[in-house]
Amino acid sequence: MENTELHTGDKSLKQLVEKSVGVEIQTCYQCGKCTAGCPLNEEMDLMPNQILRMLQAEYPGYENEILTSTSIWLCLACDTCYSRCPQEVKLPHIMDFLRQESVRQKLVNPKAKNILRFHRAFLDEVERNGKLNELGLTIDYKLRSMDLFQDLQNAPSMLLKGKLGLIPHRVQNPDEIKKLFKKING
Amino acid sequence: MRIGYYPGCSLQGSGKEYSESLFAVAEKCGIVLEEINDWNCCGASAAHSLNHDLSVALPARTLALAEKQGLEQILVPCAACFGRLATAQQELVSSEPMRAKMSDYLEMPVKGTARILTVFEFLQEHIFPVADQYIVNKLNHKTACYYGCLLSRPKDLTRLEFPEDPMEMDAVMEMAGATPIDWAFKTECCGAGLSVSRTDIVAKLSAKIVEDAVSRGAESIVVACPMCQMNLDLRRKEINKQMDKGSDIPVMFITQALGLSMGLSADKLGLNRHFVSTGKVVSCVGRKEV
Amino acid sequence: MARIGVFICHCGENISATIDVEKVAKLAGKLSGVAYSVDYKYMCSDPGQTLIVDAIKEHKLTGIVVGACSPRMHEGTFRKAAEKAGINPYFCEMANIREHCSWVHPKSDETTRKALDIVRTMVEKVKNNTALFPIKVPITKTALVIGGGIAGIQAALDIANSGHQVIMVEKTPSIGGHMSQLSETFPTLDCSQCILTPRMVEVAQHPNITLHTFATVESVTGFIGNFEVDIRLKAKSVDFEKCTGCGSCWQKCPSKKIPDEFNAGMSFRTAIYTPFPQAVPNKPVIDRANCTWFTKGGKCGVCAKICPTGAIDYNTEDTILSVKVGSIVTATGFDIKHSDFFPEYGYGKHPDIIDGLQFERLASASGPTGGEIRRPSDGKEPETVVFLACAGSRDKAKGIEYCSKICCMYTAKHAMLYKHKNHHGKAHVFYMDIRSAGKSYDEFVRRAIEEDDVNYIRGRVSKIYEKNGKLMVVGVDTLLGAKPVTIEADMVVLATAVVANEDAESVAQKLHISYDKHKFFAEAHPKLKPVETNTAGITLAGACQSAKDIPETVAQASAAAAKTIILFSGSELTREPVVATVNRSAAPVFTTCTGCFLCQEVCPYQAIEREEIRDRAGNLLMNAAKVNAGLCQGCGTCVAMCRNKSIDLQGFSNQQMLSEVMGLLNEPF
Amino acid sequence: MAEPFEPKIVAFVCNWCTYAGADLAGTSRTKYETNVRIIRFPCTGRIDFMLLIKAFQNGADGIIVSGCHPNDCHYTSGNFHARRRWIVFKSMLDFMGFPTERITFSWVSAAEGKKWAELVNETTDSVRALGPFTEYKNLDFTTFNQMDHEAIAR
Repeated sequence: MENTELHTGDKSLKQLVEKSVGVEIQTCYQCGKCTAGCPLNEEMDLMPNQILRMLQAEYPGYENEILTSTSIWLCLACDTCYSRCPQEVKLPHIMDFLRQESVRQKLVNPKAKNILRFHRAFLDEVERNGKLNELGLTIDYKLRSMDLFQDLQNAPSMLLKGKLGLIPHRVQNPDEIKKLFKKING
Repeated sequence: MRIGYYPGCSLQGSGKEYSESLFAVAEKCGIVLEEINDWNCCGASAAHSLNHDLSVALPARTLALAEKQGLEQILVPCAACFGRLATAQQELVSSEPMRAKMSDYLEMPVKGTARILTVFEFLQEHIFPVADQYIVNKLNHKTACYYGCLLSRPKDLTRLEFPEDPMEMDAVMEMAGATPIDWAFKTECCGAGLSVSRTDIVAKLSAKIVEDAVSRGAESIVVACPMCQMNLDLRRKEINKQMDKGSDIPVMFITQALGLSMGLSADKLGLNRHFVSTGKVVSCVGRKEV
Repeated sequence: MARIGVFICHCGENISATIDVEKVAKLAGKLSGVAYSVDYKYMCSDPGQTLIVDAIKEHKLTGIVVGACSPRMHEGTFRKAAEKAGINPYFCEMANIREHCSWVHPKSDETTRKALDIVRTMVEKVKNNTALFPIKVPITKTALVIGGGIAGIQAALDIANSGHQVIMVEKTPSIGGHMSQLSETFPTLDCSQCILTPRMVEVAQHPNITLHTFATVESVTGFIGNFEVDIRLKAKSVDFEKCTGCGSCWQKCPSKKIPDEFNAGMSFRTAIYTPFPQAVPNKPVIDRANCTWFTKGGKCGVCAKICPTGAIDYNTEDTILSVKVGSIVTATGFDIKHSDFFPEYGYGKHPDIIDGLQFERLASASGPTGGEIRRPSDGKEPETVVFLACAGSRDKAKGIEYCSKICCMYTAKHAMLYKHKNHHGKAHVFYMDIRSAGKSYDEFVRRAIEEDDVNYIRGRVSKIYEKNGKLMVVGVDTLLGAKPVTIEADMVVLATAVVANEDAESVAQKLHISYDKHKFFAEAHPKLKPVETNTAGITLAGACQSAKDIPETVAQASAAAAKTIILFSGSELTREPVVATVNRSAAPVFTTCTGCFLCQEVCPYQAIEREEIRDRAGNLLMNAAKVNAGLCQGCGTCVAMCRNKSIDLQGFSNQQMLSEVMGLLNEPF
Repeated sequence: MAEPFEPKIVAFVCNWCTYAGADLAGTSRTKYETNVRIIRFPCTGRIDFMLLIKAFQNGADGIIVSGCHPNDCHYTSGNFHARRRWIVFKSMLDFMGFPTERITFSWVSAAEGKKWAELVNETTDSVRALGPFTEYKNLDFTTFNQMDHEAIAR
């Protein structure tokens, strides 16, 4: 997977997925088993097998539809689809790529923004300390999502039960991690 | 042989009792776990969702440090961390360019050859052979062993014999004197990574799991993943709203259950840190057989 | 000194339109060794052939080259003409100046030059030809049929009815195979046993058929027309001469809890048993692995005590029977995957998730429920049944990427049978594609959908689990925009994949026939030799080759029988003499073969044998390769492999091929 | 200007696939370059690669070796043996500095008349571009040929 070096250029989304994830989209024969077993199928706007079919068909407008879907953000990477797929299509890896591409092309669905905010808050926390501090993450995420009241009732009892630390855990030299992030993000 | 240990962030925070109970059991059995010096976060689902290289680089740093420390096997109890470390390892081992790239990012060599143990493998290989002599209590109750996603799938990483119906924890619970039930949601997903951002979904998915376990007569749910534990325990209020009839079934870590059977105190095992009281299970000790 | 005749054909204008045939004939006449050269309008016509015959006689020609069409067209014609003129037919070669020259190039000097090159090449070859004689092989006119299912039965009856002897070997205690387990057959819904049992009886009573049940093939040696086969007759523990088939023994047998193979494990049988009431032969055998007498060292003995004719003999042993046969029909059948093959469907732990054969037994009047569709767990009539097509088939991840071919049809049949017997029940079929390309097949599927109201859902099932006594079938309807659907079923029938028998590989290795990666036996040519194997004299019938339904199996079995009858129609077998030979010469050299046996390793036909060369005193001097001309098919791979040219191929010898190359490239003018 | 160079190309083909494929090209009247001459073998497995050297010695400029596609061999496995031996033989030729680009190894089935024509045309073009193969022709092989001839005849 070499996705950091990707340039969309004249390559179709299907070709990009195939190159970066190393799967052959055409191997999917649309049996729908991925969708059948997906724990989030009730929540998704595009079903997993539909996303694959749209990548196969490459009709105009489909790429946009895929990258603006909420499905790609809802995917939990639980691997149920892949583990049962008769054609061994690595759908969770495809979903990873589609999320990254969706961010890159600034097509993230507004309904999925909170999920993206959470991921970003998470990575920022890791970038700061090298380790995750759930309290820091929660505060950071709440500020980003402006969803201040959710989980508010849980925090004090978590503190009480010793599950949230007030003093953040850190790697010995946080700058080392910051440097790593910088190198990768370019 | 030395056993390296990667706690991961959860086990220092919301999943503290997992590490407490793991250490308590290990100590009881005379096993020393050697923490990887200066380990860092695995990146969890955030990293692989947003940046593939980062999702390899973060675990790679930890693996490189473990190598530096001379650790040939590493226990990773957290299911999510295990998934990330094992996936990154797979990429490192199978691709020389990836190894080169990561060594360059990290400014230290990384091979990714250490053996990464799941908590099941650790229990099987290190606790099972000696456990008999330490087990003093029978946990006489029906329990549902819940494996979730990341300890079951993909099977080339988790190395389970029956990935759709794993029996590893069932065997431990049987040894601890409990009666594991046969149920349908052993390996279904609880919603894990969406815990904070889409609590509604997590509640729905987790409710299905709790409901199935309870409807088949389980009196406890046993887990090996801090995400699963947090979702099923901390989110119980939301879960109960999704169910016809709420449930107060306790959700504990496999190591806590094992510790109880070894006569360790509830305190030492972190059983007081739960949101849903574990009192019922604690009181099962010495109860009549079921 | 060679005296070659060259005959250039105009083929009407097919050749002469682009090639200056007269020039070719004229120049060919000047080639060294060519004694006569001529062109003619139609060489293959009667006058053309007469021209050749007369020229051979008149000019005392030793060999001829016919510059005309492809040897695939008329080589036989001209060889016959040569023979008629009194020379060995293998002194005739074709120069293909039509397909390879006049038809593919424009009229030009270059095209004419190429035609002459082609003629010259063959002239050089024919100079090095030798007289060859068709190989005659004697034939043992007895056929061995391995397997007593419908394929074996059909092949055996056809061969036996043509007047030839047949030996049939069946590994289970009765013939009948899987077809005897089926309830009704598609697309006619006629009862399987009603059409099969008369055939089974016919086999048993046929004067030309010797039936060995409870027997397996131990080893096969020899070659077409002359196989030697060892058959292992497993110890039956029952003397069939004395046994009357009264059944007292199995009625009294105390070991009653052995899963019954015939009912696909849904009922029990005894240790001494006949597999089913219509079994042929209808006499019991003792299953020693499950008999108390054998497992507990001489305890029990009830059957021996009860037998009115004293037919039980615990002391019989396996015996080996050696037979000679001329041909072998391989009809060893197939197996299916069982529900324990499917992790996502519960590893077979739910009794009400059954496979197709189990459903056949449930639907069969002779089955464990007397033909009533009742679910195995509690015997209740299921109100909702879900059928899963492609269970394990077309599933690369499970190692079975092929289509099992019969499931679409039998699933439609199952759904139909269920609806016929349980009018108020609901039948759902999950499918990926409906493959019903047979006579009246698609109509049959439509009938299931239209008349019997079977709900066909296009999509696969991800998981099945049990909840409150129901089986939750978690699938998807891809025709409704990939809508997830969960059906609460009382019973699930998996149309599991057709696979090769467990012992298919060892059978193939005993027979020296090839098999594919799924252990299905390989035909000699996928289109033009679908019945033959690469080992001459061994044919295939039925599902041991690939999944097949009954009509296809029967057709192939009759084809295999026809191949056998063709072979048996002559007193001797005549084969083209294009075979390899290993050189031999007088003592003390004997042969230049060094006995490295590289040839043996590459030979696809096991045609290379070891010959011990001994002196007069009988001392072993060396081991040399020797070609069995009966087995050799003439590919010549051994020749290219041989390190010191000790092995050569008749008709394509080293000298001939070298002469062709030299002749082609060295233009004399 | 001199006439364009017309290479001599010898095709070593198997009887069952490529020879029949070339026949099909004929019956379908598919036109192709006249430069190729076919030598028929029962199977590519029969082809002794020393004959290729012989052909080059005697004036061939290019060679085609073609048989049944993998798994389609009339004799089950002859084409696999040919391919294996070709791999070894080619590496030896490469080692000796022989211009192996003058040898085309291909599969043409009995149904691929068109592919045969294309193969001939492409090979002719590429060998034409390479120019005449003179290295071997310039050597005096008279004595050597004689010896070899006899050896093979024996």
